[in-house]
Amino acid sequence: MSAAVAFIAAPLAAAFLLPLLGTRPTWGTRAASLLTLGALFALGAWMLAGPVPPHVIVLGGWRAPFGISLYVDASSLMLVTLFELLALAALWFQHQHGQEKPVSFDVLVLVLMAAGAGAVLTQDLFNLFVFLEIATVAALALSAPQTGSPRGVIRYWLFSAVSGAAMLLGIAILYSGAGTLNLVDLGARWGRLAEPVRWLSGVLILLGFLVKMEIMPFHGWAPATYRRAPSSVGLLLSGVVTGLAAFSAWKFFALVLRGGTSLPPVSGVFSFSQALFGLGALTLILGALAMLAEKDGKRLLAFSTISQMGLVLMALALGNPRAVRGALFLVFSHALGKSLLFLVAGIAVSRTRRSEWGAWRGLGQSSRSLVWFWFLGTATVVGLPLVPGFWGKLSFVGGALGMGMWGKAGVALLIAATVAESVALLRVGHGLWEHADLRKRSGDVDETSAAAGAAPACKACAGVSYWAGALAISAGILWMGLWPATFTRAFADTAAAYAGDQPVSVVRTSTDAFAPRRDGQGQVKP
Amino acid sequence: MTKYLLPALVILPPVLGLLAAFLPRLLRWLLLFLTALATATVLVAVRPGEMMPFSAALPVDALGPALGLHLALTPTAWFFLVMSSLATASFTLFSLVFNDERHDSGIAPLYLALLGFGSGVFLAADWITFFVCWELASVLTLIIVGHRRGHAFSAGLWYFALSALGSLSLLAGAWWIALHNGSFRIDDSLVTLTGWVASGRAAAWPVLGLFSLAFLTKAALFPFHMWPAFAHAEAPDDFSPFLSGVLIKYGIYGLFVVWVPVFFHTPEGAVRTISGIPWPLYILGWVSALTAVVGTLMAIFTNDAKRLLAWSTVANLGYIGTALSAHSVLGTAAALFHLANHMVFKGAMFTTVAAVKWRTGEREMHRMGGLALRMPLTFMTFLLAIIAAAGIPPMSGFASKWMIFQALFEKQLVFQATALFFASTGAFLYLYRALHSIFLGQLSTRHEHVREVPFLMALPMVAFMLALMAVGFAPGLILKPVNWVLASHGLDAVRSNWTIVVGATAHIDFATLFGVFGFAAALVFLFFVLGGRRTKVPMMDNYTSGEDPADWGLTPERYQYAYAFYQPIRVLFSRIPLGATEALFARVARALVRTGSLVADGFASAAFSTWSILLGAALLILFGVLS
Amino acid sequence: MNKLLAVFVSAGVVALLGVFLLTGPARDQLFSGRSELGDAFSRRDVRGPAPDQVGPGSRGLESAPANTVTAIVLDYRGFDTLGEVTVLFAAVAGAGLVLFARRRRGQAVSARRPSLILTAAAPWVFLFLFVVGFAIALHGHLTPGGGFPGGALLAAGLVLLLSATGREPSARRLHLLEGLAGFSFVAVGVAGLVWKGSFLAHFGDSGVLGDFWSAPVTMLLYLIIALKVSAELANAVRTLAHVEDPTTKEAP
Amino acid sequence: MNVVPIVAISALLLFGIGLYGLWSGRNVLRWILAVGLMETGINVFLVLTGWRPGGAVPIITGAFSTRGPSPFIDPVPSALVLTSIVIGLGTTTLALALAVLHARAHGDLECGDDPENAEVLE
Repeated sequence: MSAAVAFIAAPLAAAFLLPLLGTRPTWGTRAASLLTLGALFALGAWMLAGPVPPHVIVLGGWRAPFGISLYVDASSLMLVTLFELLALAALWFQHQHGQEKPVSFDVLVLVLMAAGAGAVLTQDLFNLFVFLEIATVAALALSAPQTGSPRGVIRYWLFSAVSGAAMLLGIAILYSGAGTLNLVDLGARWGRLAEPVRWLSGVLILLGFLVKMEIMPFHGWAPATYRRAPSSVGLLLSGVVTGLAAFSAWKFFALVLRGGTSLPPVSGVFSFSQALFGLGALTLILGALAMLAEKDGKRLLAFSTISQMGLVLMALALGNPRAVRGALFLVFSHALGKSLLFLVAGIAVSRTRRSEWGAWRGLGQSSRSLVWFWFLGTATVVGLPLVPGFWGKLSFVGGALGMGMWGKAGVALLIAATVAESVALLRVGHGLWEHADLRKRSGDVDETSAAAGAAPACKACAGVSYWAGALAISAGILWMGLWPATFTRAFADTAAAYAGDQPVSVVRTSTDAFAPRRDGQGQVKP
Repeated sequence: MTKYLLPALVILPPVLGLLAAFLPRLLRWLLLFLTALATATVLVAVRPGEMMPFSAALPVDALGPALGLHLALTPTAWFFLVMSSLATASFTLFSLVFNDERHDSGIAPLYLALLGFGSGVFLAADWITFFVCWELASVLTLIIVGHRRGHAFSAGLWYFALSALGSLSLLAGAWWIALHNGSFRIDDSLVTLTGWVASGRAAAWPVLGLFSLAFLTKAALFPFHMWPAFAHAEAPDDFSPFLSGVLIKYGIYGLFVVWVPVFFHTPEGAVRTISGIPWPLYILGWVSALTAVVGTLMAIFTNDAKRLLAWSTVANLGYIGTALSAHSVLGTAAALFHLANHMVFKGAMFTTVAAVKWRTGEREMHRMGGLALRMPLTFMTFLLAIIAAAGIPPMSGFASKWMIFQALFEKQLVFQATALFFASTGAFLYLYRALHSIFLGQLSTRHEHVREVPFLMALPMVAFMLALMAVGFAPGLILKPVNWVLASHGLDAVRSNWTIVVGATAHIDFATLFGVFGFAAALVFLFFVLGGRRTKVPMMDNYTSGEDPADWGLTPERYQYAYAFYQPIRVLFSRIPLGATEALFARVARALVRTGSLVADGFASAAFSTWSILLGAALLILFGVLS
Repeated sequence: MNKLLAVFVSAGVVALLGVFLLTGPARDQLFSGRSELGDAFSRRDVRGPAPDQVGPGSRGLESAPANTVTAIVLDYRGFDTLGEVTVLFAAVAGAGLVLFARRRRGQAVSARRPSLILTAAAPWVFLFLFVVGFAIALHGHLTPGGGFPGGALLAAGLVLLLSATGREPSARRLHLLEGLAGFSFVAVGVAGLVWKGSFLAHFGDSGVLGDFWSAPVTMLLYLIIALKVSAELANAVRTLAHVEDPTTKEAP
Repeated sequence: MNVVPIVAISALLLFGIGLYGLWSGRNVLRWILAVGLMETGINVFLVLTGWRPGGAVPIITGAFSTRGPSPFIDPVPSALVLTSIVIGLGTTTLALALAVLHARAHGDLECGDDPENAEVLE
């Protein structure tokens, strides 16, 4: 049953061994990294084929709250498998279409996978902090641009370092107050903490999550970083890093801050649900508006990620099971849809050497697939019917409307943001589709159409990696959109397991864990 | 077998559309036409009562209220479906020929899928299916409208943004009710909504508002009346009839599904009434009257034939909305009747304009003229269609417009009636303009070679003409199904038999009326034929009253004065800000974009970079405490 | 002006934190000195009750190292340390990736000739650092310190050699050392999974508290960490040091 | 003599100086040092929370009874600090690499707005 540890140990082992094959990227190193990711994806798919009973994996032989334990259930396993799929698509795409990168690029993708699995599965607060730091370091190094200014990435480092320090301070306060580091145990003792300890540690720890989830006003780094980072890294940033940050933020929020049940103040004068809901709403609407104004393709995708993560945060803050199920659906659909958009953007940028979507006009004429995948990606991110996003938004609206005035305002913002976002993304999609020669006929011949006309009209150079990655992700989208039963059941069980005061299926480490374990006859129980 | 008929109507066409994507050109359009024909024949053969509702559980359990695909053929749905499928059958026959090698717009697969989801909207018995079909229909319309050209896409984008806004608010409304009564089924939610309205509960009005936002945006009533002009004009020519005739009626269908049962089943005193009409309907009345006036004025001053017809559709929807808001049996019947008529005559008009464009490639009215000589059948169809549209007796339009005015008089809605009078006289102005600029006047040298449309394309035109005359002769053809719809809503029927309709203040025997006008027309035609020697005077002479045009520097080309046809009236109305709403929406859009860029660059600026962490923490604490 | 604002704001934040943390209810909760978790680790009675008297020479404790912090770092919460090692590994690999483009064309840092004193003293100081580093690393389970400080000392020795002689240990050897050490850490974890049923569990029985061979697995882990940290830090310095001489224009 | 207030205030002061460094300028090295100071301040605070009056260094050098109150201070914060120092080292290494990259791209270390030059490779 402890096969789930492989998701953390295997990528790390591969990451350590890969540099031994030399620092220059040879087909051997590339095959090794792709094989590792493929094997992990296969393992995840195989484990998900059968029923996944929620179980706890104890590490180092010491049960919680002394040692560190991983909690594995259906949705966390699905999320980890999704990460493996995205990494496989991104890495293969980078090998074929991106600039030549040393072996450390593949190594860091593997490390990011280990960090992703760790953050999603762990049940220990400090361990979660360590995995978030690993993910940050890996993401920082991956998104550093070879040419042009690294200012975006430096700001990303600054935000992560400061929020990491704040998070550490929060963990210090929480540990010294509660006396334990296990999330479930912290939740049990949350009631006994003094008021300032509660809200101060909560706010400081949440800062760490919010920066990685690119919530406004902590998102300053995202547009510049996405623009200069390779598209495959953009895919990883918006799919994997935000996904793991959202899932672990929800674990912390549901288990420790007990934000699960209601919007009105939960702990004294300060209500975490309200705080997160407010920030999420602000991010949702401002992110969508920023998309309307954006001329640069990859910055547009960055703001789309920011806006979607604002929506996910709103859903998590609401806390009732329906809203949480919507949030989990949105995390999955956003990751899948956004990765399609990044694959297309990657091809477009590698062809035109320009990241403004205006310069991509007419590319769709030479390879039609760009347009179809872009529209499928847009439909998934925006949440049109028959794709996963729809189920996410449907259950979010259901969850939000039940939460009084705040919820209704949230739904209104969601409607406005969805319209703005779909207009912005469809505009780019049509730009790809538009006839390059049409511009000549309608008289305003400008150099973009000449450039687009001059772009190599070869279909072959779209490359196998692009096709394989895009088709795999589209299969995932269609499966999750048309037959979401397995997903809804998994998300419903997880939402139920984490919400409520007695997380049933999560190993209960009640406070009597410290009493000497002697049963009636004085025998020492193992 | 009949158990699976309803889902087949919804799911089969999209599947066929997928199949059609791989067929050669002619086969695709043939498949489209055959599907539309099959749908029409099935629906005409079936009576609403006989069809068993179909329901299947969707693979999404545990989402709170049970989700399912529920389809049912209510009389209202049956009426709308029969009318639209008959019209679509003829439009698709026209498209079959229209899309030869030169003109093929390649939208057959999308058109097919749109048919399926369109009938899905009518057949849906629960809000989720309704929303899914509604949303997919608007997405497909966006792709079809914006298929070829850039600016056509931005036209489609306006349409998509508005209908996305509407459909999401519809979903929110459906959820709002589902949270209370635990089911998404339409009839359950209507019962709850009626209960709320009757008990004067505060939550009733926002929910009703959410529903109506979806239907008002799709039915292009006042605040949202500017998108049809873009979308219909820019759509492929053979698709515009469907877009303008059928697709825009979904909004009216929505109003029928929600408003009619809610307001007819609430007890008298429950809702505050203004001159006997519940206030929401009264507001709808004024909004629609305003739409009719604005639509007509915009139509009068436009030069593009398709844009003119699009504005005329907006005006006609204004008539339908006003009739519906009369909150009476006669009003509802008139709305349905006019809706059916509009489908026929607007379809005929768009088809003829498409035929003209197919032959001459022209769309601007001042570049055409004198085509009646070359395309007589098209001219006849257009003539009968504008007579019907203007509401002149022998044709069907008169019956429905007359009933609309009867309904308004019955409720003493005098001011709305005057607005509609103004609008219908205006209608005659722009309709004659279209007729004159395209068919009458000087046949320019460029169109010497133009030939009449081929037989298969003429067939739908003849069908339209017959339909217009038949309904003009015997309005009962449409009033009988209308009475079934009224009966299904528990209202008593309009007193009418095949040819006689009894209004509020009078009754008319349309057969005699048709006879009188028919005889008069025949008489005039007789004189024309027997009229002896006639010298054929080229148009140019009588314009210049005998002077030699050359010394005035006039050529037949330049003398086509259709360009600024109503310039004097234009001056008269120059005070009224006609394009106000488009400018307003454009300004709102620009403002949104500017705030967007402010946010985008604001946070990213370096000076702010380090402080935003502090701002974020402060905001987090502020939101937390602010309760 | 900006500096003034910065002073006020940071002073305000510190004052706010100070007030909330050091006064009122939070103070006695935060610094109450009570810690069940810590006491359980110190008494080594996490799994079963420890013997009444625990001291040097007691046998069969549940976690072998005398130094409780090492016991926590490697045994009770060994998974954290695996993460920690990965952070360092990722950071150094990342530094290599970030500066990848330019490295081929840069030269070694020591364009300037090292002074006589440096070249003369370097070998001896390296030897001293080498011995002390390994001593600290190997006594991690008894004395404070362990793999990390030991590794740092070794790295200091390597860097000293780099600046003194200009011949840095080749990148391949550093990567080899780093990779093998990292892999063996995971291997020890998997061995724990195989023998003791959970990942990173310490196999082997714990000897007499306080003597050298009392915690074999802990000593092995700390040795691995020392090698890994030394290789990584040396590699990091080598990567950062490869700043090309600004005077030479970059090859086109 | 209760040492807690003195150490706590010095820890918070270190944190404050780090914050000041963060907000008072835009030089990348200044930021790196500021973050280093902040992390040191937090590590001091973290170790302080484990302090117990009369508690000994948590290394078992003499025999002690496991029944009475534990003679040692709380070892867990010390273990956590060990990890957080290494994490701090990791992020600083990466930051230095980014600073070198910034110097190559801009010639100086003043981190201003992201220049909008069009060239994007992938």
